Amino acid sequence: MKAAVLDFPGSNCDFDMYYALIDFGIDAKIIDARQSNLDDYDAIFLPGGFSYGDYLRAGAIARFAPAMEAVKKAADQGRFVVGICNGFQILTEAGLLPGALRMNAKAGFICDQVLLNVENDNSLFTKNLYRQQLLLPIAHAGGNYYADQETLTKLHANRQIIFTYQDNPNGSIDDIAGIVNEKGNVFGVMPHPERAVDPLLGNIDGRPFFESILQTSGVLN
Amino acid sequence: MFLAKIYVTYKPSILDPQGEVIKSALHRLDYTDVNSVMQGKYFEIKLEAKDQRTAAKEIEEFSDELLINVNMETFTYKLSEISSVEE
Amino acid sequence: MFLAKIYVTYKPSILDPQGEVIKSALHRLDYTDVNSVMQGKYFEIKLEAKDQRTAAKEIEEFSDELLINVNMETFTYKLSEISSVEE
Amino acid sequence: MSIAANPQLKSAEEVKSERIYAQWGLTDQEFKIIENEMGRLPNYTETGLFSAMWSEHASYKKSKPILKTFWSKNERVLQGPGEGAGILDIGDGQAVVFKAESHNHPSQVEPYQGAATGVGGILRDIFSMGAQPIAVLDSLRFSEIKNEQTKSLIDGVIDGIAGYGNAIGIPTVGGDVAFDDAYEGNLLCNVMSIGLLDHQDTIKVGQAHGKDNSVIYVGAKTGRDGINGATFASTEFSSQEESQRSAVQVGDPFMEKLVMDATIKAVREMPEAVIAIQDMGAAGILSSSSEMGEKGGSGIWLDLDKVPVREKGMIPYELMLSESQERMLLVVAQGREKGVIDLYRDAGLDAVVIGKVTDDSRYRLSFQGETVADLDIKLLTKAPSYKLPSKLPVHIKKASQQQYQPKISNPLQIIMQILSQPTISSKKFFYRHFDSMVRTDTVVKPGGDAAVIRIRGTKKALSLTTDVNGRYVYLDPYRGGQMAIAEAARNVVSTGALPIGITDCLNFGNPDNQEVYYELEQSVAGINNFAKQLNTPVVSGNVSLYNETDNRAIYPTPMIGMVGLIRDNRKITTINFKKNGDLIYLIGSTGNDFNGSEIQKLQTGKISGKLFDFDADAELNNQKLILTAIEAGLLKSAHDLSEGGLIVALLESAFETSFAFDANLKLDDAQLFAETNGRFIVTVEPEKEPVFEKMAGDQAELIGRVTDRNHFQIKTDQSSFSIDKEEATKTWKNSIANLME
Ligand SMILES: Nc1ncnc2c1ncn2[C@@H]1O[C@H](COP(=O)(O)OP(=O)(O)O)[C@@H](O)[C@H]1O
Ligand SMILES: [Mg+2]
Repeated sequence: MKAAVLDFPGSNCDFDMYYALIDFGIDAKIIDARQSNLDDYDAIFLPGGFSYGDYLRAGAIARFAPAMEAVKKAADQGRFVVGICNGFQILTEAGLLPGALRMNAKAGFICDQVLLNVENDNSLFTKNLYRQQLLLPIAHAGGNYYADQETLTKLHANRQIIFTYQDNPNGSIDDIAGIVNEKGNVFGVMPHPERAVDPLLGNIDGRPFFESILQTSGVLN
Repeated sequence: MFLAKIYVTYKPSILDPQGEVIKSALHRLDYTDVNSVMQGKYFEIKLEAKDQRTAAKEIEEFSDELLINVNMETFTYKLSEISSVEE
Repeated sequence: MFLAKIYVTYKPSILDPQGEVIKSALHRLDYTDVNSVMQGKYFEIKLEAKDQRTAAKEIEEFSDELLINVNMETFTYKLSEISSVEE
Repeated sequence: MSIAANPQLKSAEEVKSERIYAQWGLTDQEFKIIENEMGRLPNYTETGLFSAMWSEHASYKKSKPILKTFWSKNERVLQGPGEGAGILDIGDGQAVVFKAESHNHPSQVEPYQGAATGVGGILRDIFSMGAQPIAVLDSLRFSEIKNEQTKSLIDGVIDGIAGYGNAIGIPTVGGDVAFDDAYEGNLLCNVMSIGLLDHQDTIKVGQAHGKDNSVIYVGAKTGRDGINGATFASTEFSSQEESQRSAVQVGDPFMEKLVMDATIKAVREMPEAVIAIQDMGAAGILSSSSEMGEKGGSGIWLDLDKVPVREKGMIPYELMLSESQERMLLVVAQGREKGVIDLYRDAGLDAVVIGKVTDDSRYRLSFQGETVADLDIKLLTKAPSYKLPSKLPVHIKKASQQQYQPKISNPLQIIMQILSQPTISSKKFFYRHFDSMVRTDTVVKPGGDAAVIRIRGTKKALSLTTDVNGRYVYLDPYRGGQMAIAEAARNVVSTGALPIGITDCLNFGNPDNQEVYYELEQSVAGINNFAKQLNTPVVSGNVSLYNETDNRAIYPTPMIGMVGLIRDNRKITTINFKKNGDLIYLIGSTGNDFNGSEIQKLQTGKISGKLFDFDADAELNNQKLILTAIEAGLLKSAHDLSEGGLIVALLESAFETSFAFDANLKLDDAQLFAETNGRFIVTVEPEKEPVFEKMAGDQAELIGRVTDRNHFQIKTDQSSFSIDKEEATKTWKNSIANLME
């Protein structure tokens, strides 16, 4: 399976994502987000970081990067699109995922590990989760998810909410940590599964996430 | 040349986390008369345009497109003509 | 009750990295008529005070103390009386 | 503002007769030297250049005689002091690059930007050597947390470090914080950065070689940031607008990330084209260009009209001294400019040829078609240096020779009080704001003794720490210096790493005060003494003097940043207890060492008396034992003892685990808090008891066992008591947050 990791100016988790993908034998490449053709890739990852400095609003400027047209196309075609942290922020700004991410309710950047509840273990991204809870790293200042009531109702009804926080660290509405789009192929999440794949670093709770992707795409079974 | 002053605020229904933080800080500093705080953004943008109407149109367009997130924010603005030499 | 609208901007010669990046983004979106962008902060604060003068004094005080960074920023404000029921 | 609106520049004669130079910090004596050496009067611009280059900050004129004494050579040293950063060989062609820097004054004045630009500056020092930065640490000192002002300073500094480091994507993995009223009005904000060079042959140093090679300016545009502080503004600019102006430097981590990535790429892809790199730090274009020229034995010519500017009407003085951030100066081989410039432009950055390397040893500046400065580059860069007189501080001369004897009637209560001291309690309030995991190489995160960063693609890892206890140094600069580096080494050793080198930040008061100079001299001697014994050369560092308020100096605080090398990442050891039933050993013997300790401060409100002894042999032997035992796979955990003593270290080993302990100590109650150096606690699986005890001999003493209970059980020669784990943990965890409320 071929994966592109987009590198926006200011992205800083692009290599982390790249190494995680490589670790699972996925043929990954870091692609400059100024490039506009992503037809070759089965999956596109928007990594964490501070695209364009997160100036104005996180993700606000990145959504106009040339690659985003190609990301939309991939999303429409049902390929995987995954946004982690800043990537999630970009996907909401671009309208590929509903809602928005505001600054944390208690101001300031938080780096920690938090318990997540798996709300939907049947999504393309969570098929391989064999547990109800995961411990994953977070590192963000603007992870406070917001959606209006109508959107929330829909998210719940369609089981688009994939992860919620056990102890809400940022004020997100309904404790939401990660969601998918209606079709289920675009996923955004604030915590960092790519930071939790290497036993040497002491946490491998991110692994089932990558395994799910591989399983869904038929590489693993 | 035109000068646009653009004010961005959260939509009324949306809780403004930063505003809340500032309100509590003001209360801690004994400014307990403060009832509510909303923090928004303020832009001063200078642009060339052939006339005020064109400038206004452009401003409304790029504010919606870039400066605000339409899911949660709104904006108002004031536009004035300024002389080009002015810094 | 009073409503204060407070506008915070950088002092001249202070670097405004946000403004620069937003300007380039606008240029990339073909708004090449834009000459300069300054991003500041905007506050709407409601407070009780016995009269306009007291309110003004309080606002100036806490703006200097908390809302702005006196080393780098300045502020202007507008103050108006509003009826308490108004939201 | 156009140039015509500028105030009339003073003539050379006026600069002399009105003693303008003195307002800029040059002494009459120094001005005379300049005049004599030049054979004419320096003009306005030239005087400005000298005032900046001959300042303590740029020239180290008052500290140089001391810095020269640092021991900085051994088999690993590839680059010692004098360049952007020091470099040590770590095998396989790889090298580690590191340096520390202080941003005390800027952070006191404007905490967010001061701390942020401190991080930005130290990162530039690292990547200007061609290295990829891999970690940042921060060493902070504040007054006690008691008023809103301290709180906002603390918040500002934390947010500034976070705001810059997190955004640029280099993990902040460790540091240290302490609180004492000695830092009232003078907080310390020191940052250290570590970089990795994969190929030693791509090391870049800041030495301009080769006539006609180009000087290229890259990065942010130049504005009037940080120009020579208040005197300039008040004497030269009086208009309304100018008094409104601010010289605060604002950091732009986004810009720096682009500059960093492009610079590393340039070095990797065009190593022969890029001849030299230097970041623009203090005294901006001036110091970077003149130092590169001087070190390369060359001259420099710059055309100031080419400098990218953010503001109109800047005069040469301002262009040269501006401290705008995120700028670098490159020397690029003649004919290769385009490739380098294109690389930066592709990243959206300014890159402009602004001058040339010459072979005439002159430092020349053109501005609007005129030569505005023409100086001997050696004269400009080599300020006279001063060996200042020193004097034993009165407080040391008069100090009581007795050790303080703590009065412990209720040990449990004292333990809880000690745990709630901000200097002792958990520092998570600080480090939770720092992204410590980005780059996914952080094996040991903040909260342990030292941070550990693995080196991808190898079995190696680096262990990193910053340490110094200013109270010790105050009571005895020499021993305090020894203890600072000893503590750093203990932290590194606890993770299983061999200490290989250090950097420092020498934070002191006014060196013209003979007692301060004594502290400086003696603490460096102490650091040096133990650095040699540890075989950890001093490869870089930084000096921050004049840390005083109302003539009261801070505690002398020579911060030590240490790097250790772990050869096999499977051997990395952490402080946490691992298993119920493991045996707990105390390594090293405990004395009645209380002067300068946390318990003395707690019980008497101050520190006093003669500092307790430092036993260098015990320190070295115990460290060696830890390393040997880790190497042999005998230790499940290791933690060094420092502030707060044995009881604090024991509790810390359990707080973040599901375990507790039973300890049976052949010590009196007071000794729970003694701060004797050279000690560790380690845990060993019961099966390994004989092997370990044989190896350790009388260096180790079995003092207890790991339990899985919800309380700690402690027995001393005098008492027996238990501590509720939940309550103790809460006290330790929440103390700083509670004080900051
Ligand atoms: N300012 C800081 N920034 C990041 N981490 C810090 C800071 N201060 C302390 N820490 C971390 O907290 C832990 C405990 O620090 P400290 O009490 O100074 O340790 P020690 O006494 O072993 O030197 C260490 O892992 C350290 O890196
Ligand atoms: Mg320690």
